[in-house]
Amino acid sequence: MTHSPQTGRLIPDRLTSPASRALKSWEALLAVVAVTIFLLNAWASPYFLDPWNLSDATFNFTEKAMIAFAMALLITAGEIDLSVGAIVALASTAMGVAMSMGAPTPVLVAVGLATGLVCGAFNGVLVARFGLPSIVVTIGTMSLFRGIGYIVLGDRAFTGYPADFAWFGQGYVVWVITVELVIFALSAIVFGILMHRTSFGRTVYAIGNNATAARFSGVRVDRVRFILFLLTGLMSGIAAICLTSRLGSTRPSIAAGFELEVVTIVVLGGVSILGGSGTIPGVVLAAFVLGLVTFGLGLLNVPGIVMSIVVGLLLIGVIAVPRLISKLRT
Amino acid sequence: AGSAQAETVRIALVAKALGIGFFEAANKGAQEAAAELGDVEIIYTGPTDTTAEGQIEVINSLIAQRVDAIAVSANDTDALVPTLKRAMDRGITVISWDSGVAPEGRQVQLNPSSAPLIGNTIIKLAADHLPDGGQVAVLSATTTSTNQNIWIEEMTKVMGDYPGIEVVGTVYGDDLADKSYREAQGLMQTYPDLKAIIAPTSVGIVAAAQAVTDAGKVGEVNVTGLGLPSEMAGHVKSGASQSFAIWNPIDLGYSAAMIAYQLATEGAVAEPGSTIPIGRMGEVTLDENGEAAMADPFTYDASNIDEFSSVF
Amino acid sequence: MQPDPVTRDGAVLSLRGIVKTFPGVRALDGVQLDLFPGQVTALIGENGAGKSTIVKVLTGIYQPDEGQILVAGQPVRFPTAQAAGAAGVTAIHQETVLFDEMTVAENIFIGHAPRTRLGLIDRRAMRVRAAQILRGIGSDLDPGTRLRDLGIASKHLVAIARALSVDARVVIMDEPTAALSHKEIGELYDLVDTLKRQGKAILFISHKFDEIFRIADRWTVFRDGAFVAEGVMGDVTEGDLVQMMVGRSVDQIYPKRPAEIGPPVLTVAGYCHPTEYDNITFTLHQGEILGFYGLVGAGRSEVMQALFGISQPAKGACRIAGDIRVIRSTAQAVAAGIVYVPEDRGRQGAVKGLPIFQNVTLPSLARTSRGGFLRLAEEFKLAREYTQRLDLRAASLDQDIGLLSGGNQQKVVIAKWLATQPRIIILDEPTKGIDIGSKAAVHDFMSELAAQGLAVIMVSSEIPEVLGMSDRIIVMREGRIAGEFSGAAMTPENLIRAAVGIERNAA
Amino acid sequence: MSILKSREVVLAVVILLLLAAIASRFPGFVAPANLARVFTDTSPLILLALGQMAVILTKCIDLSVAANLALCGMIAALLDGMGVPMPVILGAVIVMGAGLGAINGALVWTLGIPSIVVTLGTMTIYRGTIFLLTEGAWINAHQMSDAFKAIPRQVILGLPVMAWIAVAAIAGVALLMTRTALGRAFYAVGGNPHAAVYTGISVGRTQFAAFVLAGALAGLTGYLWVARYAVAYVDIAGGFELDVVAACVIGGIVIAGGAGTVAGAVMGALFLGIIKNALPVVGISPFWQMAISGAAILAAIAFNARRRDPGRIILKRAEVRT
Ligand SMILES: Nc1ncnc2c1ncn2[C@@H]1O[C@H](COP(=O)(O)OP(=O)(O)OP(=O)(O)O)[C@@H](O)[C@H]1O
Ligand SMILES: Nc1ncnc2c1ncn2[C@@H]1O[C@H](COP(=O)(O)OP(=O)(O)OP(=O)(O)O)[C@@H](O)[C@H]1O
Ligand SMILES: [Mg+2]
Ligand SMILES: [Mg+2]
Repeated sequence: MTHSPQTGRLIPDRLTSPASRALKSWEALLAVVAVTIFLLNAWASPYFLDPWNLSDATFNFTEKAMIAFAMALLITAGEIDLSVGAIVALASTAMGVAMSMGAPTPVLVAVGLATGLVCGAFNGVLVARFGLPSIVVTIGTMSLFRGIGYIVLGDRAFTGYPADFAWFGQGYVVWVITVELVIFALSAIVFGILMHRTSFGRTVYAIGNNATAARFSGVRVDRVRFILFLLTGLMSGIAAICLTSRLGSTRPSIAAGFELEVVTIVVLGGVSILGGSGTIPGVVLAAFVLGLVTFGLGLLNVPGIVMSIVVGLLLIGVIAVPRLISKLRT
Repeated sequence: AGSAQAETVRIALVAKALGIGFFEAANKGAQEAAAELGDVEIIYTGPTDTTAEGQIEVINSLIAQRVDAIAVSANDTDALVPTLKRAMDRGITVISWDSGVAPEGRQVQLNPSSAPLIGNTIIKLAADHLPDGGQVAVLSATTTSTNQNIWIEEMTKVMGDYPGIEVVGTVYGDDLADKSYREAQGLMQTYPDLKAIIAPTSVGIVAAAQAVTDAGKVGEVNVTGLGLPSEMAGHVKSGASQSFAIWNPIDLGYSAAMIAYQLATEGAVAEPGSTIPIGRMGEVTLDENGEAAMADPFTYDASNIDEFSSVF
Repeated sequence: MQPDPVTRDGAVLSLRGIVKTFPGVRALDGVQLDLFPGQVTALIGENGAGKSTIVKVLTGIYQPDEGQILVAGQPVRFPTAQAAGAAGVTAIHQETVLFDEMTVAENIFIGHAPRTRLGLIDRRAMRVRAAQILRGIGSDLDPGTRLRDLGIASKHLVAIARALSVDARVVIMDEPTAALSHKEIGELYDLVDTLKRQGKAILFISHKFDEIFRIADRWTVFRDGAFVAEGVMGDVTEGDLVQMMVGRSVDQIYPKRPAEIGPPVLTVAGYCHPTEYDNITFTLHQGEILGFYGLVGAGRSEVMQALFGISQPAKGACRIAGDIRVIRSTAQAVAAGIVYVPEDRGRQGAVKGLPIFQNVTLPSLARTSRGGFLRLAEEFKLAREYTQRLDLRAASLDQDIGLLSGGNQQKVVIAKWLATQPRIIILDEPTKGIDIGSKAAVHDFMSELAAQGLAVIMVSSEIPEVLGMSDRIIVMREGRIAGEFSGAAMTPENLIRAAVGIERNAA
Repeated sequence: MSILKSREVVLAVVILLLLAAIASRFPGFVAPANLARVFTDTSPLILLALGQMAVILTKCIDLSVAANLALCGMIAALLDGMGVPMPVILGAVIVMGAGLGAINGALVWTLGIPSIVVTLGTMTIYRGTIFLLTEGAWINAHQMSDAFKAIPRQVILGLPVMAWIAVAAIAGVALLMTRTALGRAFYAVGGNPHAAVYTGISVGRTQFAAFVLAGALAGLTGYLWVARYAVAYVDIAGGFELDVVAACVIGGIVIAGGAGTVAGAVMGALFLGIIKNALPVVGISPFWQMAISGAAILAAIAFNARRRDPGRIILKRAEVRT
């Protein structure tokens, strides 16, 4: 029978064009939402369309979004890191210690990054090496990392960072473009390429969909997981540098509740919390959507908690509505 | 700066967090000042929980709205500085009140009273009821609360004036009712001979009084510190608290609004030694740090509590 | 009983015009099926013919889009599995659908546990009845054992006991013998006979013709989701059934071609593991198909997975192309030219959620990408080449692999490995649950790989398959090598003796 | 069975060792009255952990329990302020809590949205609702009726009612888990959702039931919390959801679902409760508290993971020796 192996049928590469897929994608939906909110804001407040104000508004999300890019990869791989807020706090504390010993800005930056990497490596070892579930590991390290910050600092604060250190969180590159915004954009590009254009990104998707089968396909699953935790730690370190610089001081309580906001950005960005799917452009859009919502409501002096209701509704609504529609259709 | 064109002066009164009775009362005072001045709009706002990050987001949106003045009770002395500096760069008048901001982040700090006076008052309230001396403990707010930390520091300085009184420990209730309650319980547990709990925070003092009542130690442990008459009335009557002190938060809010208005419009300058009129409260004089004290704390006990519990 | 015009006389359960579609697939296209009391009906069809789907329709797991289910002539609906059970339809499903953290008794009775007067679960009654049912199928499993502690064959017995725990008129068995050992298969046949005598109607799904001819009374054939024909067993030959299933004739299932056996490419020396296997030593030659036979649970998969770097042996080493070493990760194995087509396709083989072409290129990414950056055109090229060689049936290469039938998924998995151009390919139960047409294709392919100079290890629990395809056979029993056979010594008797240990007892 | 049992035994031993260590520095801690106090203090955590356990068993997670608690607590305080009699308030908070849980459950069930996303959203929505109801104002002790504040404090047979409610809930949930079809369904759905469908158990409906249970317990706890601490405001029990999950994890409830016991969940909660209560007492700086509980969580996870699955055994040991 099928002796000649070349008799197989020709299978087309694709049935739908990438363009038509993109139109129906989550990112398209988010883009529509973002534009709508932008227009609503412009209509509701006379102060909205001011470049300086828009520039200030980016501070509402840039630091969290930096972490969200790494978290997007991590969640796509089927893991999660709830300790990011605590890593930021610990990295900030470490920088404070270095600063109080008289370290100059480059050393402070190195200390911040290194602390992030060490924390990420700690999570990564526990998850990738010892096979513990990441959600509970990072609930534990969340207390541990921040707890170390409290042990070091107690009720004190570190202040008096060198003047040039303020550049990261308070500086402008040109006109209204802040340093943080540039770091945000650069990390979006780097992580976008990493996730969508490299074989590393491909293995992340494979692991998220079926880690066992990925391992049976020669993928170094544990190494990829470890690297992802490392990256998340690193980005938390970068966020810590920005936030510390922006606040000009360190308390162990900084970045409280960051983890849930970061996860919210990622999930709103269309990354499946169960792993296996999601995109970086989606996360970028989600960051803008959330930034626009909170800034727009802030201009109307709506209390933060009411904003969080809106964010909660947005989170559930954006996921629920398409499902509801497809359910009603059938 | 931009106030010239605007017909009303917009003053933002930023609380540590929304919903706390003390700040709601301050808002009342600010509104009173606005009514008196006529062309003033008060924007009362604040984060939902007592974090510096939350306050920064709020302040950012106030800067964007180009309010004329921001009067803030800070959750963190230092963390607000860069943001408030930016506000000043954009021509906005910035003062802090109640809980202060480091000098470079504001033009004026309005202290409810002078810190040494408060520090002395809280320990005196405890000592007055302990003629034979004894152990007392402090239940503070968060570890980062500026004013509590300063008061406790001032209190420690004058401890020598109260021989026989021993401060055995300081715990933090984070201005959360349940945590303060548990910390108060822990204090009574750890120090069976404890005679008084000093809580210089309106959340902590209520929780501590409740904990003392629940532990059946009314009469043994006296809860004192700083609180609101409306919230403490029941505990004063039950005897859990012999007395406590507070300045009038309505006056504080009134004064803060007045100072902000003066600085933003009337050309009052924030320099050491300058005096700023504050309406019915008279005037304040700035010290070398740009700080001013409003009034002395007032002590409440069973004799006068009913009179004030309906006011604030 | 009232004769119904649409029901065949005497049928206890009939299906008429059942249609079931999934996104992109018409799994069932107006099929019919009749089951009679006291008779075994064999349902036959290629992979993806829709057999398991009809089982799920019958047991209330899927709702048909169109068509009728008739019980004793009356139309019924099964909105849930419980409704089907209440109507007397019970099934042993193709996948073992059990709960590892629960006891045997709980697994048997979950959903319909006996109650005390207070309405609470009566645990004692549950254990007693579970023990009864297990004894009825010749098993002495303790109902209190936790399922996680059982082997795969015992688990299958629990699944069977579960199906028998409801008072059923219709018993469905979807490839029930696929995971059972020799002895247990015999007991299962006895059980089928008992059920027949009790007047139950039995639907029996299997790809093994010997057992179909052994136990079935009637047959029904599906092809591509459509009904083809039905009849009684006496009237057909194996060839007829195959012809109907595949739509063409299959002349050779074991197309073993002689290949030139070359030098050794892999030597395994003294692999040991504290609980799984002991002192595994053998040599594999270029161009050779080395069969690994044993009862299910003999530990063959564990050994193969150790060779592939999934796990590590506690002791021992292997020599690959001159290097003596232990493979520590699957990535190392692939680099060394060893690849493994796993037994558990759904869990270990296919990355469901990724498209076909990405599944194919996953282990070859280093080759299709440049400097770590993906090149999609290269990926499609590679995927196209190898899926075509395996005659894959799919709508497009960027279709999710999870939408393919099991057999086609298996082809993608094999394509994935061939694309790495390995030197040694290990196939673990490569035709388990695969229809006869695809089976022949896989065998043919194996032959060709060997002829091209690959070394092939084939793990199989089917005697005709190992005998038909292997140049040499190693038999494993309880984690040890129990014998090695080549040439004239490769007889069914020798293999079974070694596998069940008669030889050792005699010695 | 024996593995699981021994895990609970080990946890019990660890708790006893912990108590012994504390007692060596501060004997008063293990006085019966003080232990009763610790138990009472831990009651809210226990109640929520029982509900969370049901949810986790079904492969879900409920991050909204603390917000649910806060909202129901506030409603209770508001109802009390309107002069509603106590029995009605009690009924109302349980129904309210169950209703809020049902919203979570319905979103998970009907739309198949992952529970972590749903409850991340409802967590902020529920808390925000409190703000909308009250404009952020606190309700303080002096605004609550005495009857309202009295119930959890009422001492019966040496324990406050609050503790008795926890005891009753432990017994009730234990019975539910081991002896009812619903309880077994929780385990089935989490252990193997695919198989659960084949046995006629609706995965979504069972998850829904778990959320309703968790919600009802959170609602009840909301009242107890507010009445005990005599204050209600937006932020009460902020971040408590993570303590609850931590208690379950320490108690050996497998986060992937399908395995865990009531005894484990209760001991996990007690473990955290004892640490929280003991640290200030034995004079460890409060700044160490957070790091210690983090380390304890990690130790518990590592321990539980180590004790899993000895694996199947193909080789017969006896034969190896011969
Ligand atoms: N849940 C599903 N979603 C999409 N397609 C499905 C689903 N279940 C089955 N199919 C498709 O329906 C067809 C019939 O599958 P089914 O499992 O019934 O085949 P089968 O005859 O049992 O094959 P096998 O012999 O391999 O078990 C296949 O093409 C399969 O891919
Ligand atoms: N108790 C069990 N529970 C779940 N899965 C099992 C169990 N035992 C084996 N398996 C899995 O089922 C498949 C078949 O296992 P099996 O019992 O056949 O052991 P094996 O080592 O593969 O032996 P062999 O290949 O010789 O049959 C393997 O993938 C194995 O991992
Ligand atoms: Mg099938
Ligand atoms: Mg096997």
